[in-house]
Amino acid sequence: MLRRTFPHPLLSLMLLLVWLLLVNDLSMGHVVLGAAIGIVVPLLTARYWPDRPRVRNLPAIVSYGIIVLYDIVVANVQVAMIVLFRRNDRLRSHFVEIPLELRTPEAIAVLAGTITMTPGTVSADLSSDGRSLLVHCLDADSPDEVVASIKSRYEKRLMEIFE
Amino acid sequence: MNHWIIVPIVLPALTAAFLVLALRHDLLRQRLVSIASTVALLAVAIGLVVLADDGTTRPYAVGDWPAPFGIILVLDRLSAMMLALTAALGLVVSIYASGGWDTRGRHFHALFQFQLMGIGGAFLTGDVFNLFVFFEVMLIASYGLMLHGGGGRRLRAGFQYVAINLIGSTLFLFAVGLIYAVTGTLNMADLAVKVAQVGEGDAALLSAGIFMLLLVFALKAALVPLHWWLPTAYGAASPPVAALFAIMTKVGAYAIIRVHYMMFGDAAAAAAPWIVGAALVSMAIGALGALATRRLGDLAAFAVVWSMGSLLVAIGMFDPGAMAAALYYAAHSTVAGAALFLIADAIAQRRAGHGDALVLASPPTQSTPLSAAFFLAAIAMCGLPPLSGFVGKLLILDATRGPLAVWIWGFILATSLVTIIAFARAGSLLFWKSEAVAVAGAAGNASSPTPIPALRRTALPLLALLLLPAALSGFAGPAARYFDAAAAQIADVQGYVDAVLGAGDKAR
Amino acid sequence: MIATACFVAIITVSLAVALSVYRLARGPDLADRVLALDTLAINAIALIVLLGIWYGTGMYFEAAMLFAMVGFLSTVAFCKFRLRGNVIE
Amino acid sequence: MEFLVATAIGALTATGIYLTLRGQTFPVIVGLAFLTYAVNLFLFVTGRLAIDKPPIISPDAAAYTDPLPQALVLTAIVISFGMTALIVVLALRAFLETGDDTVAAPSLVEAPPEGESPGAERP
Amino acid sequence: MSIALVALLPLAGALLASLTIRSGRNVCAATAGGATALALALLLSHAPAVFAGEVVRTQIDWLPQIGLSFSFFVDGLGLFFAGLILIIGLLIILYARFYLGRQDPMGRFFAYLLLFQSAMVGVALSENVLLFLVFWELTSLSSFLLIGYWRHLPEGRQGARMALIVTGGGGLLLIAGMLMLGEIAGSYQLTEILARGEAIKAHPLYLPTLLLILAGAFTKSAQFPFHFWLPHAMAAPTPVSAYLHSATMVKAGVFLLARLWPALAGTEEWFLIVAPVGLVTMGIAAWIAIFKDDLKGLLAFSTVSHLGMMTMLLGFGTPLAAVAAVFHVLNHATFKAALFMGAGIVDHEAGTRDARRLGGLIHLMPISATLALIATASMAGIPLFNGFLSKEMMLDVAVGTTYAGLPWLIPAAATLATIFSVAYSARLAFHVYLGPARDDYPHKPHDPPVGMWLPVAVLCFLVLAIGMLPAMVAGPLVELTAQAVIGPAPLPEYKLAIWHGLTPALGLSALAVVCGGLLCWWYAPLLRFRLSLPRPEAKRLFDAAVAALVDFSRAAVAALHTESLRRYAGIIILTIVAVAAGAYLSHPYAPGGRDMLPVSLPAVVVWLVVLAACIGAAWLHADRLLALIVTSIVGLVVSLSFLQFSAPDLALTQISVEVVTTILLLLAINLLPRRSDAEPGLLPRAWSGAVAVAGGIGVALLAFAMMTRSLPASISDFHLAQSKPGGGGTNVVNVILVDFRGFDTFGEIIVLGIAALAIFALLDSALRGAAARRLDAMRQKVESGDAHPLLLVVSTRVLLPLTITVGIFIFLRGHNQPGGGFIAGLVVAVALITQYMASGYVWAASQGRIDAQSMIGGGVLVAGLTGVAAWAFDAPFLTSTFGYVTLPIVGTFELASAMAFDLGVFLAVVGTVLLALSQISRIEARAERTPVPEGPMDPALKPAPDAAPAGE
Amino acid sequence: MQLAVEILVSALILIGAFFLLVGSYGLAKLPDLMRRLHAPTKSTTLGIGALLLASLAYFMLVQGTLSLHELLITLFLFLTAPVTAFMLAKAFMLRNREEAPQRPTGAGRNWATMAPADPPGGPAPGEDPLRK
Ligand code: NA
Ligand code: NA
Repeated sequence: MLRRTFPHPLLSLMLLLVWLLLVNDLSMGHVVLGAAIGIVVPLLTARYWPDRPRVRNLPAIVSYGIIVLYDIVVANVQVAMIVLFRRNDRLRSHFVEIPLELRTPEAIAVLAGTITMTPGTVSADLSSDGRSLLVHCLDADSPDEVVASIKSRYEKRLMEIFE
Repeated sequence: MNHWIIVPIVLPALTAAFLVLALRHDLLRQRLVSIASTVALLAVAIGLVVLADDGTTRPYAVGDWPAPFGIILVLDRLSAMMLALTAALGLVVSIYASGGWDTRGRHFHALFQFQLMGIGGAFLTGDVFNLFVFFEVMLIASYGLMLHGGGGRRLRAGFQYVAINLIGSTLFLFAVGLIYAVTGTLNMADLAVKVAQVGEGDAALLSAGIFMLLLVFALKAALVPLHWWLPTAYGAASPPVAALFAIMTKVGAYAIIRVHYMMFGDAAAAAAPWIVGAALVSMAIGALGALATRRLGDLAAFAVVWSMGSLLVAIGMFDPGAMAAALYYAAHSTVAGAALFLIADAIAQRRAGHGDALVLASPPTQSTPLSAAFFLAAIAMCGLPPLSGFVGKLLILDATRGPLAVWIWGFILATSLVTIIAFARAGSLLFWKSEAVAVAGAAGNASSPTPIPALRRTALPLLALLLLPAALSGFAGPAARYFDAAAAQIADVQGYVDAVLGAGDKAR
Repeated sequence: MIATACFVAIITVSLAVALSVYRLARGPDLADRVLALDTLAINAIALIVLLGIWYGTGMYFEAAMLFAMVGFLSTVAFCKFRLRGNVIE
Repeated sequence: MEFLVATAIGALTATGIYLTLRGQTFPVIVGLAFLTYAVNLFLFVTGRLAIDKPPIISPDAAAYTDPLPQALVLTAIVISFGMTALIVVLALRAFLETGDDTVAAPSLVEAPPEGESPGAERP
Repeated sequence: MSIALVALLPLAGALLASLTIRSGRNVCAATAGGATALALALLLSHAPAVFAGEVVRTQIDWLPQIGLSFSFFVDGLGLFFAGLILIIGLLIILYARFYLGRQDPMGRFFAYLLLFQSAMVGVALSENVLLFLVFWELTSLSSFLLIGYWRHLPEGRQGARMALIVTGGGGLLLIAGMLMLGEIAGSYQLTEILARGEAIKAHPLYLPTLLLILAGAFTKSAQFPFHFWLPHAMAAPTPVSAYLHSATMVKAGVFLLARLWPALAGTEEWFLIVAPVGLVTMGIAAWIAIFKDDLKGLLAFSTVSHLGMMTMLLGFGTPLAAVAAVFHVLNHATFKAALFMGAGIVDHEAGTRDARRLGGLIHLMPISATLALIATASMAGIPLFNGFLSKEMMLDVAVGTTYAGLPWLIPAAATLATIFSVAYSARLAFHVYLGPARDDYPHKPHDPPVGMWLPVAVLCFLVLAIGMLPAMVAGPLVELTAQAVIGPAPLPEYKLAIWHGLTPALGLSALAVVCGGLLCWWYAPLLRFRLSLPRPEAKRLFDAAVAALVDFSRAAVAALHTESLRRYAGIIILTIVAVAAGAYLSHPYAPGGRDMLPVSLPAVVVWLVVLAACIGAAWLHADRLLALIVTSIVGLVVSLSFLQFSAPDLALTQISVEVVTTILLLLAINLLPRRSDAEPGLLPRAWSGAVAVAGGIGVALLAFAMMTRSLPASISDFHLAQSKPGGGGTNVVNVILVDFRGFDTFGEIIVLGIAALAIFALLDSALRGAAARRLDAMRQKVESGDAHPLLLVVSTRVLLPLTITVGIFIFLRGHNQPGGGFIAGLVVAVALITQYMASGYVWAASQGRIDAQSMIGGGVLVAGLTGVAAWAFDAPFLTSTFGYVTLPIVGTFELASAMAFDLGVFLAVVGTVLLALSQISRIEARAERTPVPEGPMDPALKPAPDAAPAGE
Repeated sequence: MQLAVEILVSALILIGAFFLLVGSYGLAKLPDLMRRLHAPTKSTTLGIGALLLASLAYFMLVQGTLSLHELLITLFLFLTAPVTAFMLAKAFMLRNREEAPQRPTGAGRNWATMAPADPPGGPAPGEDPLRK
């Protein structure tokens, strides 16, 4: 019963939060309304998101988030430097292939997103069997280092969260 | 407030919505509901005519917001009469289309009801922008209906029809914008007041707006040189739809009366000779086109251009006497035009392999009743006695005064002759020559009998459409009394303004 | 001080707009143009946020949100079109 | 500022007209879209230009811009959206039916081609 | 009333006859005859009164506003004409019963004939000239039907058409003439018009009025130069020819001249126009008649000639001539109807009407031939037959008439015409009935059944009776009629008698008989002479004129209606620009005094972007995708401008509409050609460019002029003031949309709904017929196999609940802050469309099962019923109400009926967008040839069998 | 305090504007699409993020009104920016195969974008297949 009412408690919580952010108002009325939305909307949309993964490891999520945020800021500064001060013909850009151990689509998506938002890398494609991720590096000396850092820094943590 | 006033808008709208919501898989019930609703609409419209005939101008404040701040509907003799005409035509066409045309595409009846709603709204509203909205409702429904049944010719013609009307809609907004920018109001009665008070320096802008708006209406009324779309669209539309469209051109004419003749008055008076001039050319082009075309449907379409020319001549005189004639002619030409389209369809369906093409062919089956119907419709359209076209022509000729009279008479009579020639040629090709071919060819080849659609299913609406011109002619006296009264009410702009703006006193 | 910062920022973002338009005009690939369009949408969001701060109003927030949504969707639609032809298949 | 807005509206109108006068469906549709932008802006500025005076009643607001043209434009945007959607589909449909993307229609005075019987449809 | 019945009874008979034909031919003919006889009896019942000098009248209002009424009157002329019509009609009905063959539809024939009879009687008895016009045109119409009765004869159709065009055209001119006459006289009542003759003749508009009326009369009575139609009308069955083209219809023109004689005749203009027209017609037609081999052709031209004579007599304008005219009308009716019927008998019996193949019929069908010879003698003007008497009177009058200062002109010409008249009569007698018997007839002729010759005999009896005892038989009638024609003036001295003494007229008459006989004697050399003369064939001229008119109309329409949208739109836009400029420039203008806003850098940048987009679109529009991108930019910029200029609601709407439009156009481009063809030539481009620039400059000027002047007092002040207290919302734009002008919004969502329904209907039919074949043959050039990119799928799944939450937010706050049902609807629709885009239509539709059509219908219904609900409180449609509700924990919140309305808007919008987009996608699926993966992320990304299932 | 707040807000505004400019500059400057992708997807996100933080700070600290909804836009952008880049990269690689990478190692399959070849024959959409 409870499970059917809250197909995804985390999503419900997120929607409540989103609602409160939207209305900019922490009054009781809006909390109630937000909670209602948090219940109803996931119910309405559940069919569009079958096989929702269950994520349980909250601390892992938080630490992952902090790492990524930090990386994003650093990445932006790095990219800004490259854009502003590096001549185009000095850029050592290339594609690298990252073999994936993750299997959950959501997890792969998070990894790909993280890669795009972090230093000098953009996720460009997946292999059609979903076992490899194609990543473009703006400026990297060694492709292998990039692969290794991605796998250790992000994929390992995501494995903990999702699988 | 008399809530019946808004029923001609709300009833078809809700009917259409209901058809879409609940009955879209059940054509039989769709027909029943659609026809029943249209019968009710006709009853209400007739009731409104009776109501309006006491001479009172009745405003209806939608949302209970006082004029000029909210949207006001206005029932007077003019709008009541146009509503009744719409409902009558609508009923005939919906019955006719239920004979089989409605199976040729989806949502015919819903689109049809929405179309009635749009037309009704255009006739009732007393607000310029709301008029735009109802024009759009009417137009988009007409696009759907015009394309009903598909086919290459119809689709290509449809694109032109839609594109040209979109230009017209754009122009409408430019014009309304200019007028609002100078007067600060959208309510027609309020406009009548404000336009007279507009400052000297604003006159150029206002007048540009007024004349642009006139062109919008003239486009709808198919006034030359804005008429191009009509033969293309009406000729290509499925016949019942073309028949319904006979009222749509009248919306343009109505709007010129309501907005330009009534509300803008002196500010629009300069347009009068131009309207008359353009209308005369319309008559010439309509008549020549009728003679030139090679399909009965196209002939009917050009005949509509011609009749719109006659109508706009009368309107363009901007004179109460001529206005009464114009109203009569509007009623007449709507019915006659619609009858022609339906008969063209009835003939086309019974000429195997030739449709309504004006070529030598074997005769339509059931040619006797068909030829009689065609003859009557043609008489009505050409303005020959004893049907309403003759009375309408007499009224217009009688009302013509002033320096342009010679031209007007000359054009009306000369183009009448050309349309007579056109219809005589068409009729003799369809019914006489064709029988000759049949007689000659009967011996040689025993043609395989094609299944003949029963005329019975469509006889009732056809008969009704042919009886209407007869009735309009036979009861010309009472009808003209109504139209005279309507024209007098139209001329009494102050009465309209008082009735509408006076309603604002009891602001909540 | 905030007003000055806003003013400077608005001019900066205007420059960014101009640069994006340059890329949009140059192309060469469709993807370049779409990327430029997406960037333009982001620049527009920036302008909206700056206007909000400038006038001290929260009225423009939803517009910024919708711009973000629209920029995303348009980009995806164009890419999907290039990839598959049919956008909704 | 008024000059910029007026000329921009004029440029949109001119582009719209120019494209509407092309010979194939798609440019005509784009042209009509440009005309729509132009007229919506035109209608909007009938309330004159005002900055930071949105017509949302609040105690701190000193003045409001004219809300009525905004409401009218909103209606106009929605309506023209419906119209655009329809004409696009119509262009598509006509192309699918006839294999031709031009905007010309068949002649009204030439004799109907043999075998084609335009009015001979049967319900 | 009973007079009206005289005209209406035949009409009733027409209806009855077409019904009773089922009971047999005799019943049908009896019905027709009965109706006619009844009408005749009714008419004659008024005869005593009329002879006593009364005028019997009746009047029923029809259209009093312009003076059109059902008013009939019987005076001498009316009685005479109506009687003539009905009596001959009766005879014709009898004759036709036997004349028509088994295969001829008799019901239709009698219906047409009685319709015509009714119209004719109406012409004779109308007192109101407008009513007269009604009947006048009806005679043209019914004769059109009668002439074309034999539908298989091409001559019948052509003759009918020609008759209709000529007489109908004349009728149109007559309408003008009668209206002017009524205008001059101040009444449309004949009695009043006739009483004001002097005033009419003195009026400056007399001459145009006269010309118009004469045009009507001359066309109807086939007067030169309109004489050509009558012979071609002879394709009609003989009873028709006899009735219409001898006795009645063609005399309507003469009747009209007689009827209006007091009002119009007697002036110099009248004499100078009418008399020579009659005279020329009389001569030319008689000359042509001599050479007609077809009996009916001969009789037809003879009729034209005699009509010319009557016209001439009336044209003299003297009372005596009018008496002669009246008398001749009577005489001509008797002998000519007899002759027509006789010709019909010949045709019927001998199988031909060709004089060259006939001769000596007196030996084979003695009764018929004798009767025909009697009538022929009358036509030739032989004494003892009635034709002689009126011809004598005519010649007598002619001798006394001077034209153009030449006293001999008219007598000489009239005599010449009389000579011709004798000649063709002699030819008819000697070449057809007399002479040796022949045996080469197509059929062996016999005298017909009595029913066919009896009517002829009756007429011949009249011919003889009048011819011998004119004063006794015809005297009173002629006197009565002539008096009615000339009006209040006293009748002149005249005597109806065979012998008037040795007058010049008698000499001329004798001369005519002798010369005419000689001409007939010398027929062969005369024919050679005739063939050597140029013979302008009037029919060919007429046909050429009609053909030229048709060609002209086709050329004109082909030149104007090119069916080119470019031209149509160009002309329309040019007209708009010209009219707006004209209106603007012809009125005073003062520059506005409103302070302008300062220019800012972002504004300039944005402005430049717009200009660049415009130039880009015009320049590069051939690449449709590029054109679409440029359009999107403009949409973005327009939306930003709305935001900048204090219109957040507009910005939200514009931007959300923009994205849906973009997706829609992308869907369309995929099936349409990717590029537009090259434009043909520089000139068309330059031309449209010029139109565009003119339009653009005009709009810019208007916009600038508008923005730089101060706002007038606007009704929106009320909206601002009442928004919160009256509408319960602080977002004035939204309150306007859902409340003050909620009716606009009601219409607006209906527009959307209709658009979706129309799109659905259009595309639904694309799955059949030519479109479906084209779709099937189309191959999607799919290049990438990744239909549902994983990243996209996952992100849209997360975004969906978020976006819907945003949609709810926008919906709920709309009344007070930017937002509302419309924008919320678009946001939610877009969120759903995103699912379709990412995960595929099939999969997403199967997950959602949203019934878009029901949403549209439901939305409109909800909005409409919200409006209707107000009726329960006796408030007008869409009257809104709102209140504040306080609940524990939740607190106080506002509930407004406008929200229910907005919900309707929301539903309609979502339904519309989903229906439109999904329908196109459905069509595209048809064009798809490579298999599309059903749903997202399959097959590879579905958890492999060895992997643990995700989630649970 | 007031000054600090103002400095904070101003700094965030300027940082945001700076990154936005860098993003667009990179878009204009970098030589090919794959490299151009890096600049706007990252910089603009951070740029907008900074601006939104500025807005948040401004309304909370200067105006004294609660305004957290800026976070939503940031959230939205973070959710969508990688997808945008991903889709653009795919669209680009499809048409520029010479610049695209070799097939993935180890697997029997190609990159998803490249997976199937064109279907055999047939005209492209937009051409009229029935008119030959
Ligand atoms: Na748009
Ligand atoms: Na709205």
